[in-house]
Amino acid sequence: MSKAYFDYAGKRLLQAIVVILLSYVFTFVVVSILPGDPITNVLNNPQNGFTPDEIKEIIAAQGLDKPIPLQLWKAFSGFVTGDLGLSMRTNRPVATLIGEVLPSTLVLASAGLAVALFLAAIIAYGTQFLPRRFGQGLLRGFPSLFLSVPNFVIALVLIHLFGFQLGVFRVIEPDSFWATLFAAIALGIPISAQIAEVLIANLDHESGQDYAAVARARGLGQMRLFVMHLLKPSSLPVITVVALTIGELLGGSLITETVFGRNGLGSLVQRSVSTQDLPVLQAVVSLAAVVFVVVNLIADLTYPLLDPRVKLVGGQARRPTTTDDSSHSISKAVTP
Amino acid sequence: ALVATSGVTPTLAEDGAHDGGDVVFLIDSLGDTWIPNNSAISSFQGHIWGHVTDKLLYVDADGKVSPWIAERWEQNDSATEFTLHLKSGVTFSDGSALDAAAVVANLDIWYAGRKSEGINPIGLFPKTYDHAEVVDATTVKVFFKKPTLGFIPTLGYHGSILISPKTIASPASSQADLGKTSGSGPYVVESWKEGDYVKLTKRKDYNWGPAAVGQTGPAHLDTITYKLVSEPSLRVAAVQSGQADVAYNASPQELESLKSEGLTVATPRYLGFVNGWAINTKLAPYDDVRVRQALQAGINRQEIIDTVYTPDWKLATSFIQSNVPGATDQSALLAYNPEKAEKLLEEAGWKKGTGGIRAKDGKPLSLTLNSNPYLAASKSIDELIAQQLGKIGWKVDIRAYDVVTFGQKVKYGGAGVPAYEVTRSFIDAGTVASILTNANNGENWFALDESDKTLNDLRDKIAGAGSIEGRKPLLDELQRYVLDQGYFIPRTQIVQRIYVQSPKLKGEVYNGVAYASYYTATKSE
Amino acid sequence: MTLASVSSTPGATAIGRLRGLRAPPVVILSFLVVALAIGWSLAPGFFTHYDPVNGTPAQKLLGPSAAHWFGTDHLGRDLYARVVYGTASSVASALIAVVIGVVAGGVVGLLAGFFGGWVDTVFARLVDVLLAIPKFLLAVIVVTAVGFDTTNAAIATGVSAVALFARVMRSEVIKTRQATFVESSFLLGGSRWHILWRHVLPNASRSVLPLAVLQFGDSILVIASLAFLGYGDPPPASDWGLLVSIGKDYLKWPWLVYAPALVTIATVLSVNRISRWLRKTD
Amino acid sequence: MAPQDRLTTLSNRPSTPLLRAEGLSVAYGTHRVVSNVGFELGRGKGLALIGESGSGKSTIARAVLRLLPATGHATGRVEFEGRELLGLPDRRFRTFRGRRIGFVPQDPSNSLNPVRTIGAQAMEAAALLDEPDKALRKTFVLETFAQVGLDNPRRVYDSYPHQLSGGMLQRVLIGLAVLPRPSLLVADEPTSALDVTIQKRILDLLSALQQELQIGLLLITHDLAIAAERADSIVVLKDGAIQEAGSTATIFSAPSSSYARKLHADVPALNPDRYRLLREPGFQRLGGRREKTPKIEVAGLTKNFTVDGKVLTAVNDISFDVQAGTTHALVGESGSGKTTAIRLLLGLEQPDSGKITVGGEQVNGKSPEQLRSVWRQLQLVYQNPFTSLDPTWNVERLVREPLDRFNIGTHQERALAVRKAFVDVGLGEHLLSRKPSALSGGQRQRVAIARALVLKPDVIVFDEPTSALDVSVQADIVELLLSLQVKLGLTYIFVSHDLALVRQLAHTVSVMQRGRIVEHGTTGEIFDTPHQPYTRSLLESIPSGSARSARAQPLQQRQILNEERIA
Ligand SMILES: Nc1ncnc2c1ncn2[C@@H]1O[C@H](COP(=O)(O)OP(=O)(O)OP(=O)(O)O)[C@@H](O)[C@H]1O
Ligand SMILES: Nc1ncnc2c1ncn2[C@@H]1O[C@H](COP(=O)(O)OP(=O)(O)OP(=O)(O)O)[C@@H](O)[C@H]1O
Ligand SMILES: [Mg+2]
Ligand SMILES: [Mg+2]
Repeated sequence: MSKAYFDYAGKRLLQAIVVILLSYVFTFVVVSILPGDPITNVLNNPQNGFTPDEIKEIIAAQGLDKPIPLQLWKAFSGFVTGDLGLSMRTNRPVATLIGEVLPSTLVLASAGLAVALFLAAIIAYGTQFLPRRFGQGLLRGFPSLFLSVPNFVIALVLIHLFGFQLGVFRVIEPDSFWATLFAAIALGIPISAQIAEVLIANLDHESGQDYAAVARARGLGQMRLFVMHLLKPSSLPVITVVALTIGELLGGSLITETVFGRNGLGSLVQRSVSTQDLPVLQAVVSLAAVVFVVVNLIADLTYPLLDPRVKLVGGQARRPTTTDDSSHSISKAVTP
Repeated sequence: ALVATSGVTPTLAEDGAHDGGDVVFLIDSLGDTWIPNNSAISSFQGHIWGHVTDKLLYVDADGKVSPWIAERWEQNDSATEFTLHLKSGVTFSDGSALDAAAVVANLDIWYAGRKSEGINPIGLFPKTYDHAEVVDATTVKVFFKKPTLGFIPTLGYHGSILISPKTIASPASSQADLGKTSGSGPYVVESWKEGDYVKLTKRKDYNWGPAAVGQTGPAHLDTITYKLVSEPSLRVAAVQSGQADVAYNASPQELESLKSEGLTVATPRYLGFVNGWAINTKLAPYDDVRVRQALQAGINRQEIIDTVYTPDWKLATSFIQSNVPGATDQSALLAYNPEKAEKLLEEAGWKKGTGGIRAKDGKPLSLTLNSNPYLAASKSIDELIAQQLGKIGWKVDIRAYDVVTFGQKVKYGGAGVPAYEVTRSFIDAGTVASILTNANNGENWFALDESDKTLNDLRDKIAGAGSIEGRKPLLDELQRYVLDQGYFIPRTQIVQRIYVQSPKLKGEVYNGVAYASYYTATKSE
Repeated sequence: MTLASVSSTPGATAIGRLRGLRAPPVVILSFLVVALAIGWSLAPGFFTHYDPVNGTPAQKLLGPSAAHWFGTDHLGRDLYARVVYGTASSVASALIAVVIGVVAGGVVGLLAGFFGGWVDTVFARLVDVLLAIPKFLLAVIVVTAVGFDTTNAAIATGVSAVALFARVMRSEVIKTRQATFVESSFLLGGSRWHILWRHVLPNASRSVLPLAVLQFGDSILVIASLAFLGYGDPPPASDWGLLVSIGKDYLKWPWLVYAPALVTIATVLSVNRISRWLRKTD
Repeated sequence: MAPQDRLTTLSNRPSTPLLRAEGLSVAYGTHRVVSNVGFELGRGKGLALIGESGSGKSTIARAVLRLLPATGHATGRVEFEGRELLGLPDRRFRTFRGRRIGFVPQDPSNSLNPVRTIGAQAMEAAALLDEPDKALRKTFVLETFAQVGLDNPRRVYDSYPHQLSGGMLQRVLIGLAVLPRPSLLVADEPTSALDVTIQKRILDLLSALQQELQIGLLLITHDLAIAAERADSIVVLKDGAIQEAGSTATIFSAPSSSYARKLHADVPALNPDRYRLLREPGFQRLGGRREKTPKIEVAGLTKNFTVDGKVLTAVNDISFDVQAGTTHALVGESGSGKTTAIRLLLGLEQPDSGKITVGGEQVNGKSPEQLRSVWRQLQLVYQNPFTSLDPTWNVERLVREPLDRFNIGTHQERALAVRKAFVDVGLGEHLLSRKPSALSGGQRQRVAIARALVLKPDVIVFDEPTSALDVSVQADIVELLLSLQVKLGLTYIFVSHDLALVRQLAHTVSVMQRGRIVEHGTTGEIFDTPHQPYTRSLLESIPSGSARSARAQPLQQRQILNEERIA
């Protein structure tokens, strides 16, 4: 195992680095498609009364008239050496800006993930114990429903119901415990649906496996069968799925933070996008990519250690089961 | 200690309201950079600067200029030299004195900025500035290359905020940190977070407020917190439920019911142009005066106020706000008269075709509107106007850009911009005429260049007018001419700042650019 | 093992299977909802006589009633008419997004999976980049770069879905490529292209279909979210997301939010149910 | 209570049968798959349920164990030691599971939880013993592992399922089933997933345990020979209904129903000479024209694979010839290199050394493009008809594909050729428009053969073409192949691990072991006078059907183990 494992780990690590660097370049190219930036924008606003000469002078002083590849190279070399540069919009160091908002987003994302896992577990594991006809159909319907409700509608409803109608939290203190909890619920609901779908598919798959029948024939009750046999194999693949939802936790925070008035990465992006503050956007995207890649790297590296079914072949991890015949598209889409 | 010569003795407000209290002000944005030069004219950051910094002069809601840090001022006959006499004993929050040297430092940076560092000049500061000299600790002499009558009003404009020389000397990235900037205002920044909040606490030793607001001593409220909540409905709901004291920029439609709930609603108007379109006369068919006049008559302005706004909004009576000194009532030119509009269009050769759209030479009568991203109700008004114009045969397309794209693509006289939507304040109506044309760095709003003799004539006469009285009839003439020619199509008088306020909070004042100052306000329990 | 599938009728289409009444009632209901949405987008005038753009300003902000099923908006327009007329753009833009995702992702996945080697490596890293950037963030950045309107939002949504389809397609292709029947066709004289187009693509596409349907629902939501943040078409367009976004500024009149939101939810939910059912019956 | 005591108490009541089913019917939803089945099984006796695939065998087993899926519904009576089982509430029935009724599943690889150690799962079974001491329970587990012939019980105990071979896993499963000393053991095709050699060992083990522990055995199989060897009585099922039931001797020697007779006739092991006539021409060719160059020549073929840095020789210096118009069989246990050998032969893999000629053309060292002309003459039929046909194509297109690809004939000619091939393999034309999923396994394999035949190749290679099929379907296909050989003079290479089948149809045989050909000769030579012990052990594994002959040696270890346990 160990040599194969190190081959695998090394290969994944290298991939991760390449992906992070590429994502930096990618963002630069995409954002550079549209001309414009916060500085020229301010200068061009006639209300501000700048003369054409002044505009030219300031743009040249900022190096904004340099060719795009040159600007990319400058920014990229800075990035590689750990210098994220200055925000064009606020004139403050990008690292400071991100440092200010990161904790809030991390709290929200972790809380959102916790909510998602909690809901998913209740729904998925609930299906194992509720009577098939009545409760199960209901529970099994939840993921579809959760996936169909726009994130912002959930957020608006929660904030109006709990923030104003019931007064559970003060809307202007979005970092308080209760406000964070409800924001996390808004963020976590769609994600819980994805996790629950995969969990349910896995549970159905595993409980349809021969070993479950054999264990039942050995006299195990439903509870013991679930705890001793089904829980682990059906929950392990969720690690991979959860790692993949990191992106959605960060992306979803864009809306959740906006609606709940939280000041986090998501709202920073929103402010930067509307002014095309390239250095910040690049740093945030790269950071998101780093987080995503690292989390997935960790998931991919620990998964083979946790699940004895995984085989490492030629630098790739293969799980010789079977989510195939449950042919569940989400789990399919996400199992590497 | 020195006592201001012309100040009201600082006391508590006479009505017995008490000191103390914390105010939470919900705002939809906290703007971008905090480098004072670059941010002072931001319509969001202006709220904070108004409390943290002082200005040399004060301009009230009616455009009246009165002393503040400058107690008196003189100018030479050719308006090229000005002498400012400063209040003594004024200090910045970092302890340094607001003396003549500090004022010179400020004037210099307003004029020139430090471009290589990314500190911009104040764009509206007179470009004719030459230099300023310290005469003594409380006297500054300012020199201009050319006559500059606008200098004095400019000192009360929101861009002209006084900052500690230490701050001015610090590098841009340090200036960008609001917490490190020192002003001389009644409040200081206690803490702040980009995109989140700014918390101000009162400065106990403040003693140099503008006499015009009836108070010169320290403020009453202990703290003011500007908190960013980007959803308008949430801001209002938070004030309704008592979680905050002021909601900025509420949706106009909600105001009536908010008032009936007992909340204070303020819709101060700034001094400036009304909200309306500057028409691009280079672009067919708007090169035809009949089409422009049809447009002028085809808009039902009352319906805009009834539908999108509330009675707090005023009908436009000219193309400048009616509170601007010198504004005259031209309502007759702005009456809704669809029959007249249709007649004008028929005369101009635009015949109704399929679907009720008028056309000439196979081309439809079209109007592209670029909704102004700085005014929340703009899109709704555009939609409503599209309906109104649609009835008389106009095909109206609406485009909405974000702030950046708007800045890039939508310009006066631009190829795809038949009508540029104006939201713009100014301090002195005398400057208006030159903005409209292209003389002296004018902005050439109607793309007329030098072609309109009448307009150029009026411009020159207004610029050369010796007194306010003598200028008045000329301004009236200008307003009538511009509206009659259909160069400017007003929509409504503009209220760019809407405040919904808890009834507990009283006594705030609104200045000439419609900012609320809570320096004088008190809060009851 | 495949005994159950022996009985399934040959060449059965989804509709055929539906008619065979083997679809549960929920799925039939879902098809009806989707059919209604399609009806709205094809012939909106057939479903309402109100004008979606020109209203009666005097009748603004009326509550739902027999005359105005969903009430009226701030300019006195019938909200039901606005929802109905907004369907075409909402549905079409979601379709654009899916088509972009499926075609671009499909081609990338197909080529990467089929050719393997460096082609795979290059595509895999590109897909990894798209995957590593949070989907919604990617959509926001792309829509900013290409400009705000609904079509661009659809393009952005499509781009953000490319990675998903590329990944699924690739793994399906790899699975299919190793299938015995592919080698068998090879032995029977099939060329690479023949095998790619005739065997690998159809087989790999089978699991892409339910995913595409699912993505259709998801795209409606993403585009609505983009519209909510103001990255879609300007008014008087009436895309569902835009309607919710406008409605949220008028929360005193909650139907302005709830009516379009419920229509969106019902449609997406139906689409999801259909996708799930396709997945099961495949 | 020690296990032995219970054993005695139970045998005190001989009057009621151990298991009795009466009027048992099972439906999945509204679809009835078992109707009105009844049988009786005595203590310590063996009963075999046999029948073709889908006849309802597993369904009956699951009904008895009450493991039917939620859609399944059983009616009728199932009595265990006189107690009706079907009506019992779940909680009450649970006390029967494991403790009194053990279960050995079909597929060992999938019957143990892959993420838990064998030991953890064994302790679950051990928990059914009335033994409070955990350490002692573990001892019992290890003893049982030894008892079922696992060499290193401790290692097995600590292993995960994927670390053990199929045979070991099946032993573990049997061990777990017998550990709580049940009085009834239900075994659902316990060996069909295993190698022939291991199959025999497992069946021996089950028989031995049955005798030693007086366990009643309900054995499910589709192999009549196995049933005959291992059971006292047999129930023959078809379409969920009983065709015939009775003592093994009667049914085996004198089947009364036509279905049972056909079943009997179709088992290769029982009828080694069934196709004698059809094979005769091949033997003649073999004897007559030896001097002519053979159709297929394989010389010194070697193939290595490198897996994780280790070199594995899959095929090691093998050589054989096949005369035109004859069938050559490659036999050997799983992993012996059979498939690799034929993939080399077809040019799908390149050998490391050696030479292959087919019909005078060299195969090795050629690119796929160059091989097209060879493939025109050389076709492969895969082991698994479920995966070798593209599920999205219809049958007609599938059969026509090689003609289209090789551009043979006009459009009409192709259509005609497809129909002819269809008739050749005995399929009705009404099937032409169907997709593979709408065909039975036998039909699919015929389609696969039709695809190979339509090109009119000289040589067809079969990789275990019938191992996924029922005996009766298998018999049909074998008959078809042999008659085609007679008619068209085809040359076959036939890979199988089923020696009985090979004996029925091959002319020459190569026996492979670990990549080498260890023995080579005509069918007669190999089967009558095997030289290698490996070949002999393969031959011995063929179930002969000679009833009860193979009942195993007593478990010698048992005495000692019991003494240890008491100590
Ligand atoms: N869960 C199920 N739902 C519906 N039908 C089923 C189910 N399981 C089995 N069947 C059907 O019941 C019939 C009997 O199946 P069963 O598995 O008992 O046959 P079998 O004799 O064990 O076959 P094999 O030899 O292939 O194992 C078949 O037609 C099968 O398709
Ligand atoms: N592509 C490959 N890469 C690595 N090892 C292989 C490959 N193909 C076969 N092997 C190994 O070569 C050996 C022979 O395999 P082969 O498939 O030829 O056996 P077989 O006799 O056909 O077995 P079975 O009866 O199970 O089909 C096995 O150990 C197998 O694991
Ligand atoms: Mg079975
Ligand atoms: Mg093989």
